[in-house]
Formats: sequence, C-alpha cells, structure tokens
Amino acid sequence: MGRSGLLLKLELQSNPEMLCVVRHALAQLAETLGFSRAECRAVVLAVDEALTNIIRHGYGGEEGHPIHASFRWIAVRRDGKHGRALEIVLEDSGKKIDCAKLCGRPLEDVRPGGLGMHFINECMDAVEFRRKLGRNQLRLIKLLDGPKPEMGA
Amino acid sequence: MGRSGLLLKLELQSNPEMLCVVRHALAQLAETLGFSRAECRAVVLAVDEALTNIIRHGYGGEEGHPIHASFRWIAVRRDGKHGRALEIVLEDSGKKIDCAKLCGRPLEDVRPGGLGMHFINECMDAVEFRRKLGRNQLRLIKLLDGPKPEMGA
Amino acid sequence: MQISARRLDKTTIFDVTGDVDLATSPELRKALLHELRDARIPRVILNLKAVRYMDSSGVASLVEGLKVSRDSGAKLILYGLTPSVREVLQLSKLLKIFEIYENEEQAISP
Amino acid sequence: MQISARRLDKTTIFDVTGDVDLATSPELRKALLHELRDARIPRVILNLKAVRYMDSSGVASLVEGLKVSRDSGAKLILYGLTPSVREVLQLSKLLKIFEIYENEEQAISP
Ligand SMILES: Nc1ncnc2c1ncn2[C@@H]1O[C@H](COP(=O)(O)OP(=O)(O)O)[C@@H](O)[C@H]1O
Ligand SMILES: Nc1ncnc2c1ncn2[C@@H]1O[C@H](COP(=O)(O)OP(=O)(O)O)[C@@H](O)[C@H]1O
Repeated sequence: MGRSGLLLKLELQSNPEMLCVVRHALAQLAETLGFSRAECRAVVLAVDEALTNIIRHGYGGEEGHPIHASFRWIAVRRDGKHGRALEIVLEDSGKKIDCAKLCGRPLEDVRPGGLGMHFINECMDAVEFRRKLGRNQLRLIKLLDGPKPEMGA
Repeated sequence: MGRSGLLLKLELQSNPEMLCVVRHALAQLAETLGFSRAECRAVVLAVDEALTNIIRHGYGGEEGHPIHASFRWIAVRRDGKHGRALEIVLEDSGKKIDCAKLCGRPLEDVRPGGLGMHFINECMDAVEFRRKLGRNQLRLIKLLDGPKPEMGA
Repeated sequence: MQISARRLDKTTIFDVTGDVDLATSPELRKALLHELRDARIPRVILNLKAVRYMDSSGVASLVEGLKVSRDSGAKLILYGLTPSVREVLQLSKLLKIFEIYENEEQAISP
Repeated sequence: MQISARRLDKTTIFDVTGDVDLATSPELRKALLHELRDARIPRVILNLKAVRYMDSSGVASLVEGLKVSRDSGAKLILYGLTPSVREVLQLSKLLKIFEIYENEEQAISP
C-alpha cells in the first residue's frame, strides 16, 4: 500500500460492459483486505449501483465518457477504538446530481427502478455526494468489522 | 469505448497481493472483448508475469511504489486485412531495465526462475520495452483471432 | 449473461447463467416480456441457480415481468436463488412478493 | 491460496486451493521444503485440482521441490492439473520432467 493508503485507481469509460470488469477487481480487492464474503458482495453491489447511476443519469446512457474510481485503505475511529475502512471515491464529469431525487422511494410501492440508492445506503457505512470543479464526487465507506447489514449471511 | 480506444486504466502499488486484483479485472476485460478462454488465460499470464518482474526487479521487491497499466482496443493490419487487438502498456518508475538480461534462458536447464520473459513472449503477439522520461514502459499486444499459441486448448 | 429456454406444455423454463446487470438485464426483460405478453405462456419459471450476480437493474426486470404476468393472469416463478440474488431481493423487500422455490421439481409442481 | 496437508504412511498429500503467484508461492515452497527436506517424507503428492491459476513463481516452487526431492531420494508427484497449471508447465517444457497423474488413486498407487 502507498503512504496515502492508496490501493488502486481505475479509469473506465461509461460503458455497461465495464461494470463486470470493475466488479471482479473490487471483489478480489475486498477479499484481500479481509472483508467477509457477504461484505464483499455488499461493497461490489454498492459500487456497481453507483456506476450504473453515473452511466444512466450522469451521462444519460452515453458510452465513452470517463469515470474515475479510487480505492483507499483508511484509518477510522469508532466507539473510541481504532479501526480500518475501505474508502471508495467515484468521480464523473456528467450532469450535476439533483440531490432531491437521490433519496429513493418507499419500497412498499412495488415497481421497477428506484432501488439503486437504497442498495447503496444499505450496503455501505457512509455515503457522501459532493460537486467539485464541475465533477460529481461520490464517497463510499465500508468499515472492516462494521455493523452487520440487514441482508444477512 | 473512448475515442482513443481506451478501455481501462489502472494505477496500482507494487504489492504482490494486487496481482490477483489485476488478473480478475483483466480476465473479465479480455472475455468481454471476445478472446477465447485460452487467449484470456494467456493475456492474464503475460501481464501477471510482467507485473511480477516490475515488483521484483524494477522495485527490488519493495511495496508501495506506483505501477500504471492502460488497456486499449486498437486497429491493426495483418496480411492485408483489418483486425483488432488489445494493447496493454505497463509503466513503472523502477530501476532501468538491463535489456541484456531480458532474453531469458534455455529451458533445457531445469531450475527455478527465469521463466517469466519466456511466458510473456509466448503468450503475446508483440512485446516492446522502452525507457522514457525515467520510466520503464512495456507494451504488449494480443491480436483478436491471432495465431494459435503452442500452449493449446 | 446467457438465457436459454426450455418449452414444456404451457410452461417455459428460462435457464439464466452469469451476471444480470445494466449490460445484460435488457435481454432478461425482453425474454420475460416476450414469453408472458406476446406468446402468452401461462407459466414462466426462472432457473437462477447459475446467476452469480444480480443488481437493481436485474430486479427491475423481474418486477416488470411480475407486473406483466399479473396483468395477463400468468405466473412468474423463481427458483435456485444464489446469495447474491437472495440478498438483492431481500434488500428490495421483494422476497415475499415473488413466488420462490428451492429447486425445479418444487417450482414445476407446487 | 490455501494448503492443507493429509499425512498418510510415508506419504504427505497437499491439497492446494486458489492462485499460486508471487504473493502465495513462497508458502507453497515452504510447505514442500519442510516436508521433503526437514521431515524427510519419502513421497509428497500435490493435489492441484483446485488451483485456478499458477504463474512462473509457482512453477519455480515446484521445480525447487523437485530438486530437493531428487537430492533426498524422495518423490514429488502432481495430480489434478487444471488448464492454467497444465499450460504453464507446458510452456516451461516441464510436463515430461514431473511425475503427473490424472487423479489421486493413480497418484497414490502408480
Ligand atoms: N450519478 C447520478 N447522476 C445524476 N442523477 C442521479 C445519479 N444517481 C442517482 N441519481 C438520481 O437519483 C434517482 C434515484 O436513483 P436510484 O435509486 O438508483 O434509482 P433509479 O436509477 O432506478 O431511478 C435517479 O432516478 C436519478 O434521478
Ligand atoms: N521489469 C524489469 N525490471 C528490471 N529487470 C527486469 C525486469 N523484467 C525482467 N528483468 C530482468 O530479466 C531477467 C529475466 O526475467 P524472467 O524471465 O522474468 O525471470 P526471473 O524474473 O525469474 O529472473 C530478470 O532476472 C531481470 O534481470
């Protein structure tokens, strides 16, 4: 690992076929860092959903636009104890995110779509959006040995 | 795909645990591009061996040094026909490569080590070393529907 | 992802393999809508045993299939849920909405 | 990569799982040298059925094991070669140097 805790940086294009490539790299990275199988699946799902949103909403489904992803191993303090977490930052130069739309929708209403943000929030321990120098920045954090998610084994 | 044919860029650290992460991403990328299973294995082996050499020889086994990898889908002309190829460029800021040592060794002499360059040459259709602005650059090309390697199915 | 269809009497079984994501879910959606809406098959069974990964776009395709099946009085049945599929359906609170079985035998003759 | 040992009479079988690469081959090397050189086991069998990937550093560990086995009059036997393992041994022109069998039964009683 680099001094900054940097593990990996990716630059990909907004093509749906690249999602599978990122998922495979990330699943392996998370496993190497010591996350459980269920945690690995959760991290992979969250990042896949976030990239899907960037491709569909940020870039309006257009291929060939750049997306940057960086993966860092960071120190965190929780309940007075030192711990470690995987920090993932996704950046795109797509349409400005309308934060009002991000909150998701009530799940009681069974219909297609509108699940992505819900998955991201359930799977990660922290989710932050930022607009910076004309770019959208999404920061996702997953604690090692974090609270167990509802989704189970 | 971007206009330049860029598929993916990676920046990783010279840590052996990262090899597995790169292999998984690359295996998936090559499969998506339409390479056969055997060709995917060949590309993955070549890149893994090249990264192993950068970590061991370029950086003397030290962790935390940067390695850049880029993957492009390029047009090639072969036997008067148009074709496609995967171009992979690996860059490091490690020790200058001694090209005299690169040629490998005769395989008749059964002993550990000295196989990496041989694998890279067998697995790829073109291999080029360059020193540029204090960096080592290794360029590897794999033709889609290229000549069948000796290694079989 | 790959889908192959087995057509029995009044039932189609789709064997789905691989990852269902933004790149591949349109194909799953198309297969479901064709069978349920166009061919008006009364029962469509999805074999998900070999689905390594599913995300919200896959779930959206399943939900759309379910809607169409209800509209046309047909049945959409799932079996062979892997951890990935089970988890996304659970996160979507849809485990109880779908008709789900352990294996093909139970799915065919419930 | 994971290695687990089964110790029979005068024979050790190592079950190797996962990827053998720069990160993991030192562990395989250590296990082989311990069994062949330190414990002086007369026959070491490597079950490679679950090895998804092997590179030149893995081959180097096998070659070192082979050298030590010859020096100490022991046997090193491989079985269950996956395509990845078979290919790197073929590229290394080592398929004929190693004693290789299809399955455990053949490896144990050749
Ligand atoms: N990266 C993004 N850029 C722009 N808008 C976004 C982005 N991600 C999410 N959104 C907005 O948030 C809404 C909810 O997203 P989500 O829960 O993933 O459901 P869906 O994508 O199926 O609509 C989207 O419909 C969109 O309006
Ligand atoms: N990236 C590199 N940087 C510096 N030297 C290298 C590099 N790659 C290969 N070499 C040199 O080429 C030699 C042959 O490499 P290789 O065939 O992979 O076998 P091995 O690494 O087992 O020695 C190495 O021993 C080293 O001296």
